[in-house]
Amino acid sequence: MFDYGAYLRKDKFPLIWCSGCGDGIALKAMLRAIDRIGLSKDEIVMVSGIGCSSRLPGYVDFNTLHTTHGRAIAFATGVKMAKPELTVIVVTGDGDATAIGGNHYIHAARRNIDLTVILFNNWIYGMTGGQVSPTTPFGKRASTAPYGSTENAFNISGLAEAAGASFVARETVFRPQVLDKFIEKAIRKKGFSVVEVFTPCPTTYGRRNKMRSVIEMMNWLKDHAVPKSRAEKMDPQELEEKIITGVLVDLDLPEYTEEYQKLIDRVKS
Amino acid sequence: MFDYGAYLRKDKFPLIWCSGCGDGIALKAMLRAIDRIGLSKDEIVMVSGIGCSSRLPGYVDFNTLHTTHGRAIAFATGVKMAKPELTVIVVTGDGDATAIGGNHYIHAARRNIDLTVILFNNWIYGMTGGQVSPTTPFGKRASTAPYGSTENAFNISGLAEAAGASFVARETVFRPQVLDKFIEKAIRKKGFSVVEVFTPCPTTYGRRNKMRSVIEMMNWLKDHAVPKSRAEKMDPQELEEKIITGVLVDLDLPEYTEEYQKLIDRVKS
Amino acid sequence: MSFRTEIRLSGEGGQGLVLAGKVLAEAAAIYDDKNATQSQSYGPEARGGASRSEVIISDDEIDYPKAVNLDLLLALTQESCSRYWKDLKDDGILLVDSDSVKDIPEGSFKVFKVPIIAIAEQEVGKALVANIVALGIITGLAKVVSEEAVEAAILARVPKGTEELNVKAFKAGLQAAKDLS
Amino acid sequence: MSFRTEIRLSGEGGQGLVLAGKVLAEAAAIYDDKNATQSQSYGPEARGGASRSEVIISDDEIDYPKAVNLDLLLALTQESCSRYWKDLKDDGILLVDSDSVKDIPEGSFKVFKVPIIAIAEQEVGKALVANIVALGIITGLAKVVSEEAVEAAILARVPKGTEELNVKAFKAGLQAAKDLS
Amino acid sequence: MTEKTAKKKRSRIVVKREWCKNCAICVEFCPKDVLVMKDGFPEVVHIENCTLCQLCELRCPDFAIEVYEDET
Amino acid sequence: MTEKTAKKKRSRIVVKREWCKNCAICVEFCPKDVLVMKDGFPEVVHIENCTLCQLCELRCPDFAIEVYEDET
Amino acid sequence: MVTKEKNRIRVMTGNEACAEGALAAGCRFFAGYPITPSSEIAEILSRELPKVGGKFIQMEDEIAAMGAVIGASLAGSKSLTATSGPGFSLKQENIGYASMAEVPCVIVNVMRGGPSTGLPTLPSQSDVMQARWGTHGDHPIIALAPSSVRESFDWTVRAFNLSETYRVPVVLLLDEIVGHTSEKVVLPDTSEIQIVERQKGDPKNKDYLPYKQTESDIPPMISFGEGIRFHVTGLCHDETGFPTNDSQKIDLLLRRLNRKIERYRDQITDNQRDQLDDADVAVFAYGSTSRSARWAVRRAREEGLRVGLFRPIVLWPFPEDEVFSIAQKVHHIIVPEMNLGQMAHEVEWASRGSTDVIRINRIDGDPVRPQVILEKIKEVA
Amino acid sequence: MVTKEKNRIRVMTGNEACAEGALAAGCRFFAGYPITPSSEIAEILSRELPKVGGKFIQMEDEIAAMGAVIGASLAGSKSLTATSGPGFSLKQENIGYASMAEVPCVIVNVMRGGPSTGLPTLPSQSDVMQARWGTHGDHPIIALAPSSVRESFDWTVRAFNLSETYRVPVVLLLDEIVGHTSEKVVLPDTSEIQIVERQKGDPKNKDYLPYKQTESDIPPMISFGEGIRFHVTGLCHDETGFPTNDSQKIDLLLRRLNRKIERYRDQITDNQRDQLDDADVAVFAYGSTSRSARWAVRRAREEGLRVGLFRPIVLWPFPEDEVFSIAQKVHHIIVPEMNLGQMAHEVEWASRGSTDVIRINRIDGDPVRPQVILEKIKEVA
Ligand SMILES: Cc1ncc(C[n+]2csc(CCOP(=O)(O)OP(=O)(O)O)c2C)c(N)n1
Ligand SMILES: Cc1ncc(C[n+]2csc(CCOP(=O)(O)OP(=O)(O)O)c2C)c(N)n1
Ligand code: SF4
Ligand code: SF4
Ligand code: SF4
Ligand code: SF4
Repeated sequence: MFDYGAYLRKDKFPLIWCSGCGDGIALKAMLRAIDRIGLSKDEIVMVSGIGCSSRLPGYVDFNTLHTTHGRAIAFATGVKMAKPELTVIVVTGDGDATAIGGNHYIHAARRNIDLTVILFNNWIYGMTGGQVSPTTPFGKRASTAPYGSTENAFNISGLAEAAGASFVARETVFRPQVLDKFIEKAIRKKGFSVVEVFTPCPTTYGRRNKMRSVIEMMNWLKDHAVPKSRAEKMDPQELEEKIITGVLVDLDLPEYTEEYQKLIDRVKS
Repeated sequence: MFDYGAYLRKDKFPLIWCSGCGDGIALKAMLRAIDRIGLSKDEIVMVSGIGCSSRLPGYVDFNTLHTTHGRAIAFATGVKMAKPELTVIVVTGDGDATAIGGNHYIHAARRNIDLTVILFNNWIYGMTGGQVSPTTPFGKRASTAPYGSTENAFNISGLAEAAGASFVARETVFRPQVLDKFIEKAIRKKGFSVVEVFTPCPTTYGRRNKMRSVIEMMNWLKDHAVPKSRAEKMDPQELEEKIITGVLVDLDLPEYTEEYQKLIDRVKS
Repeated sequence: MSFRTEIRLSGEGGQGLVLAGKVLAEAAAIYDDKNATQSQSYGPEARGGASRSEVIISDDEIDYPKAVNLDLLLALTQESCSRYWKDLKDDGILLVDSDSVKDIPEGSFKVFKVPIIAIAEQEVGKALVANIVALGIITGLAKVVSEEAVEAAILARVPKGTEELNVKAFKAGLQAAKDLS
Repeated sequence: MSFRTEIRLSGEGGQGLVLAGKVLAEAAAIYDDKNATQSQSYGPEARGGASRSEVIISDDEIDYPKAVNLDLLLALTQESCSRYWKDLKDDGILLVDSDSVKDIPEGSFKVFKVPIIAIAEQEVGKALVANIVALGIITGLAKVVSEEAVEAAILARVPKGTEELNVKAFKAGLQAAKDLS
Repeated sequence: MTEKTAKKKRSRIVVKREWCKNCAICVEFCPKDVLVMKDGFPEVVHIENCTLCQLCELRCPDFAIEVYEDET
Repeated sequence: MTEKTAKKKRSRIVVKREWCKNCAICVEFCPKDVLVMKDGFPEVVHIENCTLCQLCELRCPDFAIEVYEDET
Repeated sequence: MVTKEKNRIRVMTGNEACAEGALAAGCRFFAGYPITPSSEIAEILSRELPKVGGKFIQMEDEIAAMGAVIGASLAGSKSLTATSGPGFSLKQENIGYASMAEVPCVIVNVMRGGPSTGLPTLPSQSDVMQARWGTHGDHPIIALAPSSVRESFDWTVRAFNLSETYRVPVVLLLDEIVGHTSEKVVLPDTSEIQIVERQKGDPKNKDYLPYKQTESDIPPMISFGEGIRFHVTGLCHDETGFPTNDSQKIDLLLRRLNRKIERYRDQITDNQRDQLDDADVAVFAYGSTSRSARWAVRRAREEGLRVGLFRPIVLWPFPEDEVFSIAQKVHHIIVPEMNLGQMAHEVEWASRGSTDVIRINRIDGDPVRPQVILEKIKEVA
Repeated sequence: MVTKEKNRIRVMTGNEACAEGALAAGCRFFAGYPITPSSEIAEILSRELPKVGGKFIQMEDEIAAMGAVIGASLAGSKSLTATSGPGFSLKQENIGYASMAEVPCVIVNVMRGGPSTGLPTLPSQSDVMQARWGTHGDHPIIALAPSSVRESFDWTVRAFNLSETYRVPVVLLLDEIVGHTSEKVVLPDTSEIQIVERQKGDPKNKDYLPYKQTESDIPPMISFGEGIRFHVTGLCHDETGFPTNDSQKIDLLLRRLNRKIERYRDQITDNQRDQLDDADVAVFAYGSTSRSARWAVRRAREEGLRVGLFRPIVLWPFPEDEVFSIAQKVHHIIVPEMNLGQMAHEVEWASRGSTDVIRINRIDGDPVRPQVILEKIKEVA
């Protein structure tokens, strides 16, 4: 048994999340990844915005910073700039990171600053009760899309790639044993890294979209996840509604705080 | 001679822009495009943010809306939703659209709302005196990057593509006769369209970056623009510092206000 | 002072207490022509964990819409009972689900223990309608809203196709109340 | 009241008037140990179009740092002259570039017409240093700052390698001032 | 195990009822049907089938089920 | 013009000094060196070489130069 | 919401009433971003607007929502947004734009506990000063604070009317209690609802000036696409709408912007006076707190104490004359608020030292209890 | 900037002095977004910070800048941002966060004309109320208004000192005149500059509580990475820093936040009194307007009029006792401002009707002229 306890603030348990909410599965994967890397708890700063998923840092025994909605990456940028020796991990939701926080997301990717973003994509705003998100698929229902969404959804991994991220991976909580490997890689990567985690919100998304139980949602994730290698051989039609998983981007690029340190060294001498 | 006068507010002339600023060249291209499409002046709403380029709407005899910094696309979204029959054109700078306004830019692209964005990319914040922009190339100087920028630049056309735009084209003001064709196509496109126009700012960018005159800058544009078709045959190294021009994206996708109208029709009946 | 009744329905998220509160308020306000307010706890509480729905019924305008002095407290869980009983009036009514609430607080209020959830499950056939069973008991015990009003309000609120089930649950509750007196 | 001199340097963007104003203020403040302020118009004006730089020199603390009653106005363009001459004191000095300003306003102030830009071009060899030529003339005419101070301030301000050129321009201005009197 | 003489590993599964939220994920996705839901909580019914794959534990969102490997 | 009898087109170039900002773009990029800068403004010196390509006009940022085609 | 035969007796929340009020007022555009405790307003309008041909859009953030609302209003739609504290902070820059460019629109802020993320699900009244001073620059504002579900309906309609009449952004301050409490309400018949449309300019008038210094101080509007083309900017501008640096024109503009609220103060202001005539003690209360105050005042009267209630529904412009005249007559003004005394400060200001102002402040997410006010009344009466 | 042998006599602008003051105070992190008339502060720091191992970053917008500043401060760096009106509006949400989470940081607002884009290159003082009330929720704030270049230096240092001492965001309000006018200044010698560091908690103390209700009301800080791990949130929290819904704990927190400014008011407040002792008329002025006022007061004295000047440098907390005591003695208080009377309102409030408050308001981008104040003095003296 992996000893999660060593990383938890157990007095805050049980978790605030709903029964069947997948966020806890991803949390556990993250802890296994951190443990494997062997980071000390003191050198980790975990930063989040506002949302169900953004409540995560409250449960883990790191330096934790629960900021304002959408701004986790901006706060994290300040932390990382001030103390580049710290490992800064951002935990955020699809709304937090790509609706109100979309700009910080693409700019941090552009700068390629060494942050790891664990992005909990549940297709919806959980915390506020199920409003439409930039990742809600076209036609799906939400409390502010009662007739089905008329908007296209973001491919948020693709966005990070286009903006300049060095590492992007995607996985679902149905495969926690793969997820932790991706998170490990993301944290190890020097540069801006994103792991997009698909996670079910039975309460505000499932119910509205004919997936009555979390079991149905987990099965949906199981059936719709397609590893990248397989997806490359499929045609666009087959890929509709599918989630392409795997490491999507893995590049070695100059990292921002290192570049800035070079500047300091240059200017000081 | 093309009769620009029919579209101008001549009493506001001469233009506020510096000698050699390329913005006026793009303005003219835009007027030729509009004229060719045959739009009436009453049905055009031109929306801008804040910046040198965003002063453009003041010179043209359309319905013109000079908003707050970075928010032109958000205001334009409201105009277009309220009156989809109007042609809404956004004029904006690289700072306005992709620094402070980056989020609205990607979200409008995602929604594929029928706006045309003419994005004046001069690699710098002109209006405020030459601060670094998200498009300032790595290593180039700006008033807030006195030692050369330590940040990577956005590929802002690529960003629009990844976010979901239906039409993206790129050109420099050195080729006004091509530029107006791209703008024409962009306006005709039903959906979110972007024309990224590279334009020299001799005052705040050129001077700091060893291009002492606008002539040098125009020559630089001439020498560094590579049409897409040619670029496809070049290797990445050759393409460094190059501007790939041409129509980069041209897709037919469901447009947001039309989808919303369908929803209305469905719900009303 | 005019007649004012404060009722709190408590239990856990998913037990339908917000709906029950709304029905009670609507019964009073629309069908019985009284004044009524209803409010509930929001936030994480409202999904899982403790849940609370308050109804105030009055002949007069309701100035202060929060319950502070309860005439009736329904507790479907031990946690909610322990948390809220202190707000009960001296002569108030504490109604608990007898299978869930074992530790009954002491006080001058009247206590009614009813296997509400079991009734829903066994007599009506669906644990989910425990909230409506409870409504029936409350209607019978508190006598602030008429049976007809509550039934009408239930019919107006519940999803099409479930009317019969819900009326059955309501009647089962009414009966349980009668059995108590 | 104490001695206070208000000087406005006007012309168009690119003529280096902001720099000239700074030099004048620094000459007074750092090398002549007086008080001085300098300010300029910002915004679109500052790049192309009319441009304006103001210097106030005083023995005392300077409370109000804007010029309202000019002791001296330098106008390198017709536009700036027409726009600002009204702010001149009755006994003030109007210094214009004689090639650019043809339409000289009437008033009780003294007017000096000097081909400042031409001097820079012909005598010094670079039109760009017209601002420094003007500084020389102003130093000679207004006599609020010492020649040494202005020269020192110029040397401290101008880019390395252009010192000689600028000193030459300054001297040419001083000479022009002498020729006027 | 290819070798028959290999030490037998025994599983022990612990459910933490205070934290369990009764979602049934552990039960549904156990590849060997080791568990069933009983009174809202997972209950071990076929421990002998457990392969120690730990999937129930990995997928429990609430840190409420733990799989231990006891050596015999 | 392949046909020698084709009507000759004559160019006329107009500079609007009030709007011109003296950038010299029109002059520098005229493919036929029709223009030169004089006193800060473009001046037509070889109108006979003008091919009516209109590039000077197209590239003038300030609406300050206009190319007209006069038929002879 | 359940409705009887006569569709007008309903049990609904303040948020629901606000959404219905907006529809009744002719609102045809909503742009917003969800936030507790305001989200129901968006949710209802996402369902109802398309039914009447209106448009709903959930924007990427509150800044964008405010921008879209201004754009839609300029294109001719009555427009609304709804938010709570954090979102209200984000909207401030564009609220200033609406003020400067004189674009009618309504901003609902359902107040929750602050500062910062604070108490997302609990009530407060701590944004009342922000409603006045939240954006940079000197600017006029109208802010309204209904205290019941029925008032939420009525004052949403009125917010639109004021906004369209004076070409200003109007802030409607609900609080979590008003927003989230279901209450019996009898809605007015459509025929009873007075709806005001913006004064339109004549699209055929070629001399139309979008920011004309008219006698009324309120320039008539033309929407985009109606045939007169003009310029709108957040820079200081002259009557034509184009930017100016001319200090006289700037002064004219900015003073007119302020004057157009100041001079119509009497038409805008609204408040309820209860048993003040012979009172020795006045309670000044607004929003949901005024309900506690009303109870306390009535109880105190029953006990023979000479107490009255002054309840401003329009908080801004502040009813300074009314408060001053009350201050002349009473010995004490008690100001209960769910904040640290924001309006009490204004009451003190308006009283000019002529009476004793007593604060009751609750900031922990619980409403001010009626008994607490009653006790204070008894203490001083 | 040109410097003599003794590097301390300089001609520099208020913006330059502010940047130098920040460096002197130990500021090692700046995040900003350019905006006229504040951009020079960023420009200088982009050049100077790396020289001392500090960090400069231009963020994508003002919201991000404010967020980064808070993050860097929590990681242990003294942090600064600088902006003007529109950016100040955007920063408000995160300023509230800094207030709630008690994160020291300094926000410079070089005021320009508003509302909205307004007058980007011209001065105003119209954000002084926004500095107090710009973010949602009830919150304490310290705001300072230097009036000269030397003061810009000194008060930037002091802004950091106050911010670190009380764990609060401090707003430094320059105006375009102070920010952009070059002026002779003699900078203090490094040895004369008093620098305050935040009170640090002991990283070995395992009972450390990041939000402890200490006797001083100011909990000692530990930075991220120093060995004690804790939680920071913008939600209402208890002493441990974790969110709470317990109304008692909420009350304790929010009242302490306000009290820690209120009780140290005497240590924070600062103002200059000039010839007030025998005055019949007082002029209340701050920022660059106080320079005009000083001229007018001196002139009036020369003419034998009994006039004095009260110049608050700390605007918030407002010097209410000082103003009240002046109001007892003088017949008139003249308040010249580059806005429509924002501080005059507070002066009226603090005077409680005991004197006549006369407003002089200039809002067209021109400063209040000294003569105008002198004339008003003559009129009433
Ligand atoms: C400025 C601001 N706007 C809105 C909100 C309300 N809000 C809180 S969480 C949230 C969305 C959460 O969605 P997501 O990020 O997808 O996370 P989830 O809850 O689904 O995990 C919103 C809109 C807020 N707190 N602050
Ligand atoms: C909220 C806000 N922040 C900052 C500014 C200042 N500002 C005005 S224009 C501008 C940048 C302009 O750059 P760009 O968009 O690239 O346009 P350009 O001037 O180069 O055409 C900035 C930062 C502002 N007006 N408002
Ligand atoms: S609302 Fe959804 S996302 Fe939030 S805790 Fe519940 S299941 Fe998880
Ligand atoms: S500053 Fe640059 S962008 Fe602005 S007008 Fe001048 S040349 Fe054009
Ligand atoms: S997965 Fe966890 S929370 Fe869900 S039923 Fe199993 S043990 Fe309980
Ligand atoms: S391109 Fe236009 S502005 Fe430039 S020199 Fe030629 S005519 Fe003048």
